[in-house]
Amino acid sequence: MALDIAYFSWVRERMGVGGETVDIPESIGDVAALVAWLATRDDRGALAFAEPHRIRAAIDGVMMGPDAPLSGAREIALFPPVTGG
Amino acid sequence: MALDIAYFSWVRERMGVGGETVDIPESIGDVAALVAWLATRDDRGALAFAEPHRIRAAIDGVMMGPDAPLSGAREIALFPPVTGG
Amino acid sequence: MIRVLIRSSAIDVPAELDLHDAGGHGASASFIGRVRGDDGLAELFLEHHPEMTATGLADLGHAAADRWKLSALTLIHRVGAMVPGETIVLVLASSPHRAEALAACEFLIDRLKTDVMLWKRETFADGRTRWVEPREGDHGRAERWEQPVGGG
Amino acid sequence: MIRVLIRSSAIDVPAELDLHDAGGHGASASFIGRVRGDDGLAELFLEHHPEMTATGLADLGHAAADRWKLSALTLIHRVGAMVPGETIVLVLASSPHRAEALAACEFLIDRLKTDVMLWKRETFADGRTRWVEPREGDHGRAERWEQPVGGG
Repeated sequence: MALDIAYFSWVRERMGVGGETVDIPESIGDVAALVAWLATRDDRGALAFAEPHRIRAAIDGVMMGPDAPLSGAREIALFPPVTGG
Repeated sequence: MALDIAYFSWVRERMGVGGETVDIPESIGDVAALVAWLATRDDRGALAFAEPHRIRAAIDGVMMGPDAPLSGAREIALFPPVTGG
Repeated sequence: MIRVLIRSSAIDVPAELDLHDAGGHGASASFIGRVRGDDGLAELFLEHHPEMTATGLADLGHAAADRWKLSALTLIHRVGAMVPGETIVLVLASSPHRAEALAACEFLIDRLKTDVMLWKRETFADGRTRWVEPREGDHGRAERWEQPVGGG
Repeated sequence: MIRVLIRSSAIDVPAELDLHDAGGHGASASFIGRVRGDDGLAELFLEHHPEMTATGLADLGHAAADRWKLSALTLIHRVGAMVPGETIVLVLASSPHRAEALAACEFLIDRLKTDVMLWKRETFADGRTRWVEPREGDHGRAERWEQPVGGG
């Protein structure tokens, strides 16, 4: 399944890109599984997603919890907690 | 006793002057007595001081009650309650 | 910098903002009060007791500076005759911290309503004039500040 | 008039005040937040999620307009790289009544701190950089607004 992923803040810095289109395995069903899979995929992923409890997610512009399903998602954004205005 | 009296707001308008130096009888000892005396002195005083409970006073820049003594006063100001900024 | 003054000519808000702002403060809260043209108001005349108003404004400024950590404070009150849309009062309070700037600004504007020696006369389009009576609501807002408050 | 925007160039406070002010409102409350040069800060970089920040700011603006009787509302947030002294955020709220202008302004600045999708990175004079962690205090101030409030 092809999915657009956007990264922000130090997640972006560690991933080295602001976003990418990723082909994810069918077995990856929710946000937590995606984060765990990204952490094992390569070195930059290992660095960015070593601490999953520090990661927040939004699917198509709406904040979602770790058990939110990915099916139907157009874009998923992964980032640390916001620091506010 | 000569006393400088300043008038403000509608007290000033009814008195027709912003201030005057008035020679007051020795028997006038406090603010309330002064207001009562001004009310009987002439027509403009009768108009300005017909309702003594609507009159406030300051002696040398400090708000004072009706029983405040006049002795030692340099200037007494008479006016309605302030409307604020 | 504490800048407290009474003026009988127009208050130039952008110019005052520039003056106040020279330091570049973390947080600046402001309040601008203007003459409202309600009910056909044509002119608002503010009469003041010069010495008592000056003392009252200076005391208010110092009370705010004692209570909150402010890097700058501007408090300007217009007196005399003015028309709808003109600025009556300008409060600018700056602090490294936003909560202090906001609290000081609100304190100053609430207390201004009750602590200064001013009388307002309204003149309407039809020529009627009336002296404004004090409003009880203002005293309620000002008295909130008499109780100890958290923060600040 | 509700004017809500995100910009990556400098916020011109006097010009925005003029724009906001065209109507001549009874009471205008404002808040200006600026970059503080504490601890040798050389640059503040604000990263944002464009769509989510835009939605968050628009929702905030409408929430304030629903809650208080406002004649005008301006809410401008800077993003990108900026240096100490520059304006990060400008809030202007105007109403015929001062209590509503002050409350709306305070609501907006408190909620801005928690509701918008922004991340801050600090760069210091010695070259160190760090991403700012969220502050619990901000959430406390923003949550005050969840309870029903008197007035307004």
